[in-house]
Amino acid sequence: MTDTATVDTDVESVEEFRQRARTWIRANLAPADASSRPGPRADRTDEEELAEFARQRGLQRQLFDAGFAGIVVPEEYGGQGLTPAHAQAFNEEITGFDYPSMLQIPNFTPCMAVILAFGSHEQKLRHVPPILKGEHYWVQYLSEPGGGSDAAGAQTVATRDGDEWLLNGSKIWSSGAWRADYGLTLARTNVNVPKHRGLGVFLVPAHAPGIEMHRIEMLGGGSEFCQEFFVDVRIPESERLGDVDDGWTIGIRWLFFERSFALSPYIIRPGGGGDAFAPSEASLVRLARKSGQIDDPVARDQIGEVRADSLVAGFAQRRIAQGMRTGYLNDQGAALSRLLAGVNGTRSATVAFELAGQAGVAWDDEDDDIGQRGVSFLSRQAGQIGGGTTEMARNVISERVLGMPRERDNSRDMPWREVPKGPSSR
Amino acid sequence: MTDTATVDTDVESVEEFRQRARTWIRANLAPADASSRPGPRADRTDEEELAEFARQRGLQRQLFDAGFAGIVVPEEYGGQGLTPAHAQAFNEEITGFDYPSMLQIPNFTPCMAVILAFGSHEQKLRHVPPILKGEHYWVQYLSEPGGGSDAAGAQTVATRDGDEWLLNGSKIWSSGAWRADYGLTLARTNVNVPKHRGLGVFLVPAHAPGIEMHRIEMLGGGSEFCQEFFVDVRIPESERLGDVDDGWTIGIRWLFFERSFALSPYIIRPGGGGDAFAPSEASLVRLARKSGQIDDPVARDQIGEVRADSLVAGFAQRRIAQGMRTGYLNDQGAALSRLLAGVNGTRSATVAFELAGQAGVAWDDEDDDIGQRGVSFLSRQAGQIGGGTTEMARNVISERVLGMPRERDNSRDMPWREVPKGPSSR
Amino acid sequence: MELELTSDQEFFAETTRKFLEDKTPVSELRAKRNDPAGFDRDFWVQGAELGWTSLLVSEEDGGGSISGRPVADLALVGFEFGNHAAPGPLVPAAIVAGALSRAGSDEQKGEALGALLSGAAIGTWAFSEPRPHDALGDVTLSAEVTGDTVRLSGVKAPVESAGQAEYFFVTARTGDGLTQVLVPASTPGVAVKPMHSIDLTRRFGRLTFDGVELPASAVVGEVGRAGADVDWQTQVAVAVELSEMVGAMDRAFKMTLEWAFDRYSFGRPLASYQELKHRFADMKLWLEASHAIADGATDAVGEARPEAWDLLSAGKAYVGHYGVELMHDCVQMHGGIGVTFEHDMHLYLRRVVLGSRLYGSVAEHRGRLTSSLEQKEDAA
Amino acid sequence: MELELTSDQEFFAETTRKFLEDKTPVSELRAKRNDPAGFDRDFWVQGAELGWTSLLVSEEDGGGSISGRPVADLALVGFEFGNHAAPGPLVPAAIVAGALSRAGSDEQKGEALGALLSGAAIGTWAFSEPRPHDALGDVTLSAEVTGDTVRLSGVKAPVESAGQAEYFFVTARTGDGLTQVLVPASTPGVAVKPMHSIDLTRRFGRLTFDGVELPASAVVGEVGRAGADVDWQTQVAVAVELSEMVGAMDRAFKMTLEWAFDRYSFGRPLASYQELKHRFADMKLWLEASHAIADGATDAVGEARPEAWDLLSAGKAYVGHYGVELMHDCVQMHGGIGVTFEHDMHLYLRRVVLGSRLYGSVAEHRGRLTSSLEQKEDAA
Repeated sequence: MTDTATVDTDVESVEEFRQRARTWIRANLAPADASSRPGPRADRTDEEELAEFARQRGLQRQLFDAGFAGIVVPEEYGGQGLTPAHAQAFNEEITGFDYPSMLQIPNFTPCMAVILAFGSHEQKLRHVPPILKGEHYWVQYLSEPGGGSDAAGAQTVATRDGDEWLLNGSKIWSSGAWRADYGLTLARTNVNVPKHRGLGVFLVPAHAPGIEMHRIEMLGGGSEFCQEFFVDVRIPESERLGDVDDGWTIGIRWLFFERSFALSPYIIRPGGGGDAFAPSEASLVRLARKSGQIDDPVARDQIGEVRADSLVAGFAQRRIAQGMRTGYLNDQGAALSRLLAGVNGTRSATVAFELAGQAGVAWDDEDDDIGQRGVSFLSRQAGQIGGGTTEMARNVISERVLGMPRERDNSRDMPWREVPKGPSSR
Repeated sequence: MTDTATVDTDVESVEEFRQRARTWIRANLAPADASSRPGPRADRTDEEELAEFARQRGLQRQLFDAGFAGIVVPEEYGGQGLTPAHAQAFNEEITGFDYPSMLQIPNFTPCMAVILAFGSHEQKLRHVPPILKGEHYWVQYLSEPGGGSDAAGAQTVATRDGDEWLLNGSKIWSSGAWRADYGLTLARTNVNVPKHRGLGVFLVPAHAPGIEMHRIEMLGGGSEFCQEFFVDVRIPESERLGDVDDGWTIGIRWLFFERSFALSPYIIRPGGGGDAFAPSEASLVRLARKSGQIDDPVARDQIGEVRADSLVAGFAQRRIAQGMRTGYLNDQGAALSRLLAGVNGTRSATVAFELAGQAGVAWDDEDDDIGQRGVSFLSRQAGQIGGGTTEMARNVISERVLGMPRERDNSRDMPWREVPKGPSSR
Repeated sequence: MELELTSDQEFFAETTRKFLEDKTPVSELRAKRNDPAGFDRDFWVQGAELGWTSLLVSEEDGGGSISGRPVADLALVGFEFGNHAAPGPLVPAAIVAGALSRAGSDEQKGEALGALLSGAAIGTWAFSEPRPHDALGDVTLSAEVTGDTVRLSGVKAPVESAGQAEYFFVTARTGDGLTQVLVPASTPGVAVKPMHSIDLTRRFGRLTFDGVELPASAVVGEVGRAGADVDWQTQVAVAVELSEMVGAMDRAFKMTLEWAFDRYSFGRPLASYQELKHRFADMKLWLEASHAIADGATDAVGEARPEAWDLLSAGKAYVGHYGVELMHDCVQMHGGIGVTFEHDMHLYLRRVVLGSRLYGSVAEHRGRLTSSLEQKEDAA
Repeated sequence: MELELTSDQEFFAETTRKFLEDKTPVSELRAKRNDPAGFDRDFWVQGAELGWTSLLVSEEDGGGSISGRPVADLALVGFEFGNHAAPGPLVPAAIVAGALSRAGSDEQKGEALGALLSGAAIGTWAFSEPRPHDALGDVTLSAEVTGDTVRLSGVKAPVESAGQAEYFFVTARTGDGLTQVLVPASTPGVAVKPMHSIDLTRRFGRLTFDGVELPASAVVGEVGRAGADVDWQTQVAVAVELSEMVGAMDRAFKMTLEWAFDRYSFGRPLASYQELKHRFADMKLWLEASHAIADGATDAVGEARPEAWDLLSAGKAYVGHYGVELMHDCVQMHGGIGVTFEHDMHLYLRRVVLGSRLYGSVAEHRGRLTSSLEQKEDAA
């Protein structure tokens, strides 16, 4: 682990910290449920989901009280003021144990990461500690209906009204917003300048007056994603980040945090691997055994392929992080991390469906675990769409990492209100 | 076969013709050598290659004398004046028999096809009959070093000098030019207008004075492709096709003929299938048996995949041809045919290499047939490059068939001499 | 779908198309998402009047095709079913009627066939069995004939519209041969259990036959000699299933193509991005090739040509792979809304994914093609 | 290659890089295309002086690593070999020397090891066998020990630089165990036959042992107990082969990236076409991931960690597939010249394709990973 090379010697050493973490984890945390997968679960009712969410808030509070919350967050904001190497050690130690998986993304990153990067001292004092204590859960009010990959094209408008802003418009794909406390919100503060020069980022109570929320049913089941309609939502100027109209400076970083979630030192990531979307390979073996395909060499070949991809991904994610640290890659290298997670997730979902056999399309109750592989397969692309599409990641890699010519952006240099937003006539 | 629906009733019916062809073929042609593959062979010496080529010229003469050469070519130019349905019937009847495979492409199409489409009556009388008799073999002097996919960007210049033109420049990828009689040549007749408006097509003796020829060694072995250097090559005006400076009108059609070779009624295509690049699937079974992999289900899965692709390709090629005939597709639909042949060829070469096992990379004399699969695998992309890249085919399909916006062509509207041909500075 | 249809076929396809647009618009399919049948009985009766169940039935028996090519005509309906994600057991119902017409006794034709043709009764084909016998054509449910009684023991699953059918046409094993039996759903000892499915509109069930006894007159054709009939039924099922998949692919591709022109990103339509353009080019090729092999295989089945199975397997192997890839790429092109229940794309996605597993997986059909090649090689 | 090397490693790699650029430029590789050895002996001697053969050898035995991580140091040389498509039996020669240092008798060390370290003699590893025994680790060549004689019977192929080696380090079977024997090439009964290969610079041969008899003192380590040594040798071979492949991929990617900026089509650089840009993005990911797993697996081997084999198999499965795809995409990006002998791309393509088949195919290593998962699952 070359990471240890970067330890700041003024603070508790990584090894001391690792020992302290190991001792505490084994004394206080239950072993992880082998069958459980990180994040929300489509097969839970809202009540079960909320109960589990509350339990995990408590778990986060335990971590906070024990001095393991916000490992790389400055102490003045409730964190531990340690290094990414410490966070990595913690990830390794907590592997196999219960942790607040539902509180990680987008709460700690991109949301808390953005606040820490661009918030004023007061804003950070106000918002970061409650996040680390599990009291406030943040989601992103970023994407918009019809917005696609062009985040800077946001059509939600913020109009200045004295010390306040009035927000009007609509946001979508806010994952978990229905159970959230705050929404990090990108809105247009000036429609008379090119799109990149008239944006602002606001700290918005998730259910502020004027926000109407609609939950989106996904084809794989579940309705974790939400759409919000803003009608004259009042936000004080003190809850806006950065300089007026300069929100895109924040937006660029925000999208970077989103792409590089798999590398973020702010989240707990057992094992430190990066392919959060992939079902564990061990579960593929169990699946193939139940579906009776484990002895079919074609099935074995596919399981081995997914296993190889997953082992490679762990080292690749570490190399990408190291490369960005050492300057071998610039910050945009994070797009490599996002692309890797996306393609691996799709491939493993496809293999899982292959292994499911006929029970993957029509099944009895006792085969429900197999049938769910068919259901998941229907939304196998989700991991290449959510968190920025893999198409955008490939643009970023070729243009920002390899330095190839940028794609033409017809909306770049004209006042936002004049940008073509659809076919003039067909 | 809905093709028969299109028969012109004034001429010999397809069935009568089929009977006549069957009788003659069985009486006069030897069965095809099962192991032989169409086209030139890297494993033959030039002497063997020339001997086989001479034999096939004789075979073509036999077809001519028997009234089976140029089935859809007008009788006044030595052809039979029949329909594509007759040609298709002949393809079906000759399946499994010896035929002049080395004389088909690019001789009958694109070369003869272009002359028939754009030649004057005199030019057709002069050049078509010798082609049908096997006396003249034509190749394309079309691509240029550094020219890539932009055929209209030709840099070979033709300068008018009285009743003659002086050609200077270089051509490349002329397959079989070393044993050819004529080269169909695209050259720039005017450098002061945009590239599409200053071209000409010339009928050039393959080894005319001033042409120096260099044979290109391919990585898979063999040196069938040539490069020609033109120095003051004199061609009479009477050997130029079409109107002055209007060569691109011909060029567009020429490229169409090149892309649609698999659908051309001018060539003999046993069985009528389209994936000329693919090794036959039966040979894959023989290969897997010898390499000891025939009982490996992974190998069987791959053989089945190639077999499916090949069977599908036969029907797909027929549908594409039918679609172009019925107006379901425009002429540019031929790019679908080219794309299909390219991707199938690459996949089957890859599977062949998989089946070869360790002997595919290092082998004894007795395994030479297996080792050659490794050698062919090295140039597996050839089928996606030669005859127009699959990238160009995808551009054509999306832009000309699906009507999507064209790619930006920076060279389109400026005088050809001002077109950027490389990085100004790096 | 074939490029050159007879005017009768054009009219026939058009009629079913209009009927489905009218009776099962997307709103109706969504409304019926939790309906046990997935469709109303009168929908089925009217469909039967359009000829859905009678195409494979001889004219003497009250059926008849449109073009004299019954399988091709049925494939036209299959295409429209896929194109509209329509509910109802089209394939098994048409096959059961056709099988009765081919091999049924006058008694059976009198009793059941008339009801099936009018849609008054639904007949479905109990053919597939659960693992470990889920390979295409693997039949273990036993039919023992003693005196004038036939006794059925075993399990069939998945069986389409099992919960709605009045008749189960059961393919069973008698020693080394196959026997087919027409079983009224009300027969004692037949247990029907609904199954879950990824499809939104079609329904499947599991049938358990616990020593079910019927009069020998329930046997269709000869005991132990139904092999050829079963092979024909399976060929027709695969052929029509292929057209259903192609119909769903065709719809998804058109929706996505339109989306690419209408949807602007960075002030440009998606259709102007080269990487997306090239994926559309691949999808267009996959779609046309899928049309081609579905029609080619259907022809071969209709004309009982020896290469029919090779072509059917090639179709299932190709469409089962590229069809599913095409659908997922259509989803990807739509971005987030493509993976929502609110967008219609999944109705067609479900149909294609389901079709890729019914009547033999991609891997099974690839394996069959290789075995067939080996036989050719040995024969040569 | 690792991102953070010690200055000693930097210097070491740099030295070998400069040496290869100087001694085996592309022109030299082409000139030696039909040379039976593919390299001059003094090239090898000077390489040995740079440490190529001594990295895995203990200091007492006259060897030594650069960084205290011998396998990682050898992988650095492997990377440069791939990056320059260099000739010579780097992997087997280094392994034979290392194996002698690990298990050899003083006599063997005195006699042979010195010559191998100086490059005066070449030792190669006779491990792989021809089909049907071509699975990784399948050893059938027999070593019978009677009294003070050991008798070898069997075939080894492919053996790298078999025609140039003075010593064959033969891995053989004795009953249930493995035995390794150091065989002078001059030993009567050893037949060497050159093989064809897709590589332009490396050479392979087939060795036949027809009841070859040697003194028992030729056995390295204990009779029938070489299993652990063979496992270590194989791990090192796979690890260094991975770095060779990555070195060749790295070179091809850089060549192609430069080409994309320099080559204009329709008045624009290839690098401005989105579809090509996205393929470059995929290639960049494959390349970085291949670097990462090659280095990760090398670490695990060097530290003899239990997961070493899983990581080696993951590397061979991943790089064996994506590395080959990357090379072919580099060819495609070059167009026609990419498939000519005159262009240099194929030198690196050959190296990667060869590497994808040596020491276990993609399919073999995927199978190993699945078996390993099953064991973990059963243990859990």
